[in-house]
Amino acid sequence: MTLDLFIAGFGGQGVLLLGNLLAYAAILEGKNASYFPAYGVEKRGGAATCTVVISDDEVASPVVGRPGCAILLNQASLDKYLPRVRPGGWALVNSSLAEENLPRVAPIEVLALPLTELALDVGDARLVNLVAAGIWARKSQALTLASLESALRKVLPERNHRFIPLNVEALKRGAALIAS
Amino acid sequence: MTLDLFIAGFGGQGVLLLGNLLAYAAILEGKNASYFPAYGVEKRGGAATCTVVISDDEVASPVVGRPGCAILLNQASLDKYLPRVRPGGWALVNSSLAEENLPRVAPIEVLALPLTELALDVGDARLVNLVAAGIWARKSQALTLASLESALRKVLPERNHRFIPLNVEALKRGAALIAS
Amino acid sequence: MDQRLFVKGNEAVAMGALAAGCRYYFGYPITPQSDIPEFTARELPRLGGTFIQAESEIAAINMLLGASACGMRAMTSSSSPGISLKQEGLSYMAGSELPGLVVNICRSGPGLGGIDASQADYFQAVKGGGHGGYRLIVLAPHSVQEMYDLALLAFDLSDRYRIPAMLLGDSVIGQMKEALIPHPRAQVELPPKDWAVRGKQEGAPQRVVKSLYLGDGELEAHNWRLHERYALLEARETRWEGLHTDDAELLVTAFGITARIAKSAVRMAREAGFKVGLLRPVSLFPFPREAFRTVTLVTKKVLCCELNTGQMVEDVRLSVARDAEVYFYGRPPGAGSLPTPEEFAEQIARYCGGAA
Amino acid sequence: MDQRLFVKGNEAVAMGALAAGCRYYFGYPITPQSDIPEFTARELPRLGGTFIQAESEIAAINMLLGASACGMRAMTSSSSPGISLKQEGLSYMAGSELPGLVVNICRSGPGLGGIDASQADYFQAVKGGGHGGYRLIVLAPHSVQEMYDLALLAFDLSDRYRIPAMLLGDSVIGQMKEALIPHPRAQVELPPKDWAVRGKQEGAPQRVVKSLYLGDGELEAHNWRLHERYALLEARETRWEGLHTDDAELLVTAFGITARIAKSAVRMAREAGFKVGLLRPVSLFPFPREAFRTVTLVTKKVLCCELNTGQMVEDVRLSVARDAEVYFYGRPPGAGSLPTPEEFAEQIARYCGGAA
Amino acid sequence: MTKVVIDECRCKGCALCTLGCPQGLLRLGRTLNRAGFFPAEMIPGGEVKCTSCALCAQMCPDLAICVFRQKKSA
Amino acid sequence: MTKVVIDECRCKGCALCTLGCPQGLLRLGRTLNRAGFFPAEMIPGGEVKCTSCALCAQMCPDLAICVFRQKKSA
Amino acid sequence: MSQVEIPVFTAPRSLKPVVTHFCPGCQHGTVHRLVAEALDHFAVQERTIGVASVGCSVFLYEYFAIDVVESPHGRAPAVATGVKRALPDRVVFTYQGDGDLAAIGTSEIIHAANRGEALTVIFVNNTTYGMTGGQMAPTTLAGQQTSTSPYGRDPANDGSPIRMAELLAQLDGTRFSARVAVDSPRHVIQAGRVIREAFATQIQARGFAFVEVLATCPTNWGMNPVQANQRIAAELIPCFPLGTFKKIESQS
Amino acid sequence: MSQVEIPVFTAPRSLKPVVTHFCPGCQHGTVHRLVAEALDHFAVQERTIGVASVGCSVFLYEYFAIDVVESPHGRAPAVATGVKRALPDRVVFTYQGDGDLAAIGTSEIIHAANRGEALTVIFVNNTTYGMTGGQMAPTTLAGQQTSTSPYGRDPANDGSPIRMAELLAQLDGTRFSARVAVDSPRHVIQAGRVIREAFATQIQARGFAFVEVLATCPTNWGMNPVQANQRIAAELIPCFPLGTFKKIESQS
Ligand SMILES: Cc1ncc(C[n+]2csc(CCOP(=O)(O)OP(=O)(O)O)c2C)c(N)n1
Ligand SMILES: Cc1ncc(C[n+]2csc(CCOP(=O)(O)OP(=O)(O)O)c2C)c(N)n1
Ligand code: SF4
Ligand code: SF4
Ligand code: SF4
Ligand code: SF4
Ligand code: SF4
Ligand code: SF4
Ligand SMILES: [Mg+2]
Ligand SMILES: [Mg+2]
Repeated sequence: MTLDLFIAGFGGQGVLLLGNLLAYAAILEGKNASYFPAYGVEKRGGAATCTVVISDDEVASPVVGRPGCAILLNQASLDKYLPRVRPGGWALVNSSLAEENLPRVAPIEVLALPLTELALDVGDARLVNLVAAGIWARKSQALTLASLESALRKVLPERNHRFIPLNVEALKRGAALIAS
Repeated sequence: MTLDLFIAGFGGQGVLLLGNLLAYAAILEGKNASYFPAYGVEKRGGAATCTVVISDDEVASPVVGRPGCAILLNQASLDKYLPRVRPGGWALVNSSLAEENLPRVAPIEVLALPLTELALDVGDARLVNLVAAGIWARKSQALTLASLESALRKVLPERNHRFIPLNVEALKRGAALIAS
Repeated sequence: MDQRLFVKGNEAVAMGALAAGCRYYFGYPITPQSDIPEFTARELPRLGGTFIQAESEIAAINMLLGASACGMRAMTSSSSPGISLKQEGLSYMAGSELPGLVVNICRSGPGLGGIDASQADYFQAVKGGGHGGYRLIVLAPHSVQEMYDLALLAFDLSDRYRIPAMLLGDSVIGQMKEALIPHPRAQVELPPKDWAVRGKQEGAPQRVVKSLYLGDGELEAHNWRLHERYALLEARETRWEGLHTDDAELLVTAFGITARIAKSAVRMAREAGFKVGLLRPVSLFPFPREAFRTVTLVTKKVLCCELNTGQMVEDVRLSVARDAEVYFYGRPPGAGSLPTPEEFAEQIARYCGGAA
Repeated sequence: MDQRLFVKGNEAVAMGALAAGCRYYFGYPITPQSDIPEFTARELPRLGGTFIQAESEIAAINMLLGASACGMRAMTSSSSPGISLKQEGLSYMAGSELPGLVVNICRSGPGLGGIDASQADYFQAVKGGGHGGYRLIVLAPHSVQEMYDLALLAFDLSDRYRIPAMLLGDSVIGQMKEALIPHPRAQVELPPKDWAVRGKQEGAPQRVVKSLYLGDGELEAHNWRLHERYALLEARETRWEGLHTDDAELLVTAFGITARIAKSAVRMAREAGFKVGLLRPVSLFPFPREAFRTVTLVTKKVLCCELNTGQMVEDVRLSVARDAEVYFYGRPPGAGSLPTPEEFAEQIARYCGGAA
Repeated sequence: MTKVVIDECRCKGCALCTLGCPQGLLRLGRTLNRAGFFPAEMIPGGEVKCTSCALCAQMCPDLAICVFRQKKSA
Repeated sequence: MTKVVIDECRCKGCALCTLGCPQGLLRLGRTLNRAGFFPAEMIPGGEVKCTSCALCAQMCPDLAICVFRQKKSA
Repeated sequence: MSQVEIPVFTAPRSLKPVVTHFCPGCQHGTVHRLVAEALDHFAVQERTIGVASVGCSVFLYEYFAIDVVESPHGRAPAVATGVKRALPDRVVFTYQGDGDLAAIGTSEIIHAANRGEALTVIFVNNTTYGMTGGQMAPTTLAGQQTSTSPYGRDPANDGSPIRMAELLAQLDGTRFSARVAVDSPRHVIQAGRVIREAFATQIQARGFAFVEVLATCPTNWGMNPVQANQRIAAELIPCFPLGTFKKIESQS
Repeated sequence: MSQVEIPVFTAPRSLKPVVTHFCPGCQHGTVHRLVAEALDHFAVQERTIGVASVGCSVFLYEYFAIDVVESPHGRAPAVATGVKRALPDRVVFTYQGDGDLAAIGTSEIIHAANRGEALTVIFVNNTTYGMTGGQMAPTTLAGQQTSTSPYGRDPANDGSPIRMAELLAQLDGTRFSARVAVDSPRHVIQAGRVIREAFATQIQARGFAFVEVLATCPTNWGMNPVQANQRIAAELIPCFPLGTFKKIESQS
């Protein structure tokens, strides 16, 4: 089984952390995973994207032309990257910041959810990445919340460990959306 | 017709000037000529060598493996370079400074003359190169003294033009040795 | 719990170097490799080693030259423009027969270019970007694990043959994360560094590390000695990976990140019924010429994929059997120009002819 | 009296550059090319031009970059170690599409090496010693006259294609003297330098000289543009000299000083009855691939002679007809190691088989 | 009538202008702009106290502030 | 008995020692050495005036001069 | 009788009306404006050529409405030398960061100054390599933590911060050398004045002029812009004193 | 009772008993001797590593009986940094010419000094590029004719001679910086003392020490050795004053 996932948003939305987190969790579950970031030259506000591949086998290419899934956190990402999703794949779109150009009839499934609002609801707009993580884990059934929680401890720098409870809360809130 | 000539001595004997002079005179006579110097890293006292090729045709290689003629102005040059002279060729050896290892029976003709003494006789040990030039021109019959004299004006830096009469004197002294 | 770490390629290469006993890092920041100096700045002081952020790439390669002349395992790293600046120093190290590790995490060019992955420095690395016709040992990792493993190997080869080694990576391999098992250094026996300067002891002969040879025939002889060692490298130390080469009608070849992409493409193509194999050079110098020759005695079509406009393909053409056809597919690097597995798979289909 | 001067190759190249309208020289001393800065230091002030002895080779290439960005014909010169230091600057000039002349009077290496003639920088010159997969226009003079003529040509080609040009000489060609006829500059029509910075005039669009391309696909497109121009160069500007190629059983090939030596060797061999010809590449990039292919459709044996351990021979192998055999004879450079015509002639006899 | 015009699109919410104003008339607003920053704004009633000294603008790294002086004209 | 020993083979005839001697005891000789230089020598009778101050040797770039002092010993 | 609004502060025309890529609070923006104002002041925009360096200010041409040449990292003074010698009547300036000028480009700046090239050099000292993510620079303060001095810069291992304005003032070719800061309205206004002087040096006296500007890099200092700005007075100025270190009025 | 001869001046044992390749009157020979005497003085020959540069002194290893590493032109301070960091208890010195140190190697010497590397740097300033045949150096005097300043060095085009000893004294990492000459017995003896101090700085205080030695290049000055020697007092010292510009005694 190989899952590939493309994540895009603007700097500050935690795109790279999200990719890191999912890949690390997969490693903790004994799978193979690759995480590959790409960002512009700008330090702030620019676009951030990354690709995660999770597989029971060795991961061949960490670069994916047409991902099976995409998490798109703002309008620019939606416009640019949604068409790349493989037919039969699915996308999670942050409808708080991106609603135009959502395809009506399409060969892919689009799950549009107000991720930023959900995050604000948990306590901080920046938790949008963890809400998305929860949703993705549950919907793809690729990772358990437990391994995500352990991975959090690894990918967050020590000084941010105090935010872990809030992060976990956001994860769960996301997951719950799919469970229901 | 192609003539090639290898000249060697120590720095200060005017080896490079001699090569330059012969090649330039050939040019003035409407021939083709190449001059190619080679010297060690030392500024003073090191070995100096050069190769001159004079030809009615285009000069092919300015580098010559086995020259038809060699002018060898000291012992070290004699030892190192005499064996390179082509069978059938000839060498002019400065017997003032080199007398050992002169071949007795050899496939080449060796003309051993006390060039430094002759030069001293003209007025300065450093005229050894011009004495040699006169000998070579006359013996090889490749260049006239007149073109050598014109060439002198070209190859000597302006500030040394006052020495031209003395130089010409040395040239003639050399040439005279062959005429006789 | 397994022993796997999850780290960046750049961190892995630094960990590999430290595991190899390297205790000297000299470098200058440049994206996309600055994780390497950042890692060594953090770790070397703890190990009693030395980290110097040099004033320039040129100073860094020359500090490496100095430390290596004393017999120490030492390294530097940079990315394309910075590696261009090291060419004189590399030529001196090669001429002085000094080992050492230089990591190039290539970015796109020419000039300032961009920070995206590139393979356009292949020629520079394997043919000699510096003057004088020397060669480097050039290894091309294609995974985070290999960043670590080949760093270890590079030090051993470099010490054994007294030839500087280069790891030729790219910004994907440097920036990506995947699992790493940090094996300890294997025990290998290496010749003593009896050429290293150390302050001549009483009665001991003087030691000089130099590349200047002025006596008649000396430099030529020195160069022949170096070239004999290059021949030895080719005979003994060539490394490559083969995949499905037995029944392949088309052989794909690629190194580094394009090899990873090609692996996916080959998988896709095999699933689609194409008889395609892969030959991945791991050592770019020495180049696995013999492997190419052998495989192409049977497989007559080769597709070389590169992230440039055609460099390794020349070595492939010079290696294959005389009647083999070599095709090239490449793109110059740049933002948004990383080829995809789908793209390579299309090329495979194009050349594989009568397929499924 | 004829109009021939009797000058050094190094002086000839400087005279050619001045005749081409070059009025800016930036350089740093190094044997065996210091005659070039010495000549331009003397002559340029008289012509209202600028001579700067830069603080380093790196500063020199970047001054050249600056003057060229203003649309001026400008040059630098150096020898092998100094050229290694210019690799980053050359890559920037190539990436910024800036013309200019760089003269490399090669000396022996690697490292400090020696000051004797060398051809071991062939790869560096033609494959790209700097990063990023760019190419230079590389011309290889083999006489004092060509030092002059090719300097003129280099400026024209460089301006027309906006690709930096390199003259690849060696210390024999640089230091030897022979006759020179200083032809005046031929009138050729060149595209206007409407890209050069000059202080934007009122209303005029801004001009920027740069190599940085960060937008999606921009750098790739830029690189393809450069590569199309390289293809154009190959189609239009390849230059070579052929000698006795019609009836040759063995084709000798060599460039620069070894071509001169080979000319004598071919003459000797012809006199001895061997059917041997010569194909001398004058442009090393673009390489006369088509000429090699055409000749080797008939002449099936090629002997490549170089003053290195085998560099141009790769391009020869990549160019010849598939069933042609390519042999190599070379020596690494160094004091006392210049090959002789006799030596090459021996090799010719060896490969020419059934001869006289 | 406004003396200080803050371009919301250019403002990056760095607050350096708030340090610069000798009258303390500037602060960061509470609504994000399109780029995701909280742009600066004048405190209510600040216009009156503003001396058009432009020190706020001197501090702004992003040229987000223009300053005008009112002058009676015939 | 000699205080100043000039190594003819090392001497390059630069004459800097002649500048260095406060007593003016040194000069260049008139016969070329093997390397083609005129080596320095002491003027006749110089030995007596020589103070073994070694200033000549200090000036010699080629270590061609050794200096000794005579001392009575039991 | 009505009221009119007279603009007392608007953008200089030598800058394009675009939003920069600089981080919030990054004072490259301030220095860009001051340079543009100087070009406006002397009305030389149309005959100015900017020489960009490699660092966060690499996009000079995106912001200045002037002709620009890009340089390899550290080599701007050499590139500018080529430009100025080719077009001696143009106004030529380089804009360089502390990594660019005080590390890799040390040789080029020293020799351009020593030759007395008629250039204006704007040197933005933010004590770190901004663009590459905050590594130690030659100007990093003792004890300052950066990504390559994680335990703080240690003078015993890494040396002490280098003072370029003072160093360059030593050279005969330098006609003007000064250090300013942009951390307060007073300092900003003074910096503008000094930058004008540096251009005047080139335009009138045809000599080498150098201005070092102490500026923030909030992102890599790990501070918000206000804290970063305060660090200039608290830590930078004590190590890098403000002032004019050399000023030669006469024509060369 | 008899007379014995006590040697008052003999060759230092750190030098090999060979004839050098230097031109007649070239004072590289003098400086070699003074360095060797310093090594003898501290009895460190067996633990000294010399770092050679490119210039007429490139054959350091032919003359000194010590271990030597060759450096690319100008990079000796970087190479020496690598050596000293690898073997901190060895005595490490570079020996560089003015082309090497003050032109191409400017950046390396400045940053080695600024880092306070515990090196001794011997800098032979003969105002020209000796080995390559007498081109202009950054230290060439105004008006001096060389092969690349055939009309005399013109400060307006070429800049003025650079004073490295003073410049390096400015840097915090430099603990000792001085300039000496070897044109008279008094100066030679004093030069020897200063060179000893520079080694003492490294051996005792572990800091960066720099000695600039004014010396002749008769060959490229186009003078005989005696004239060349006289030029030092007449022309060089007025431009390059002798003296100690920095001396910090304490341990670092
Ligand atoms: C030869 C080379 N080395 C390194 C780099 C990477 N690099 C880009 S910008 C930079 C330094 C930026 O620092 P600074 O000059 O202080 O400018 P800032 O971004 O702080 O304004 C470096 C090292 C490069 N582009 N080229
Ligand atoms: C990279 C490089 N550039 C140039 C040279 C040529 N070169 C050799 S020595 C030298 C300068 C010698 O001058 P200096 O350092 O003053 O030493 P000196 O011979 O005067 O003692 C130069 C330019 C070189 N070897 N390498
Ligand atoms: S113009 Fe002056 S008073 Fe008005 S807001 Fe700005 S700083 Fe304050
Ligand atoms: S200084 Fe400028 S960018 Fe910063 S908050 Fe004020 S207006 Fe906005
Ligand atoms: S030792 Fe003194 S007195 Fe004697 S020769 Fe030498 S310099 Fe003169
Ligand atoms: S100083 Fe030395 S080399 Fe010169 S003449 Fe005197 S003894 Fe000879
Ligand atoms: S990284 Fe620093 S210098 Fe660069 S734009 Fe951001 S704040 Fe400015
Ligand atoms: S060229 Fe000059 S520096 Fe070199 S050995 Fe001769 S005199 Fe000495
Ligand atoms: Mg900075
Ligand atoms: Mg010198």
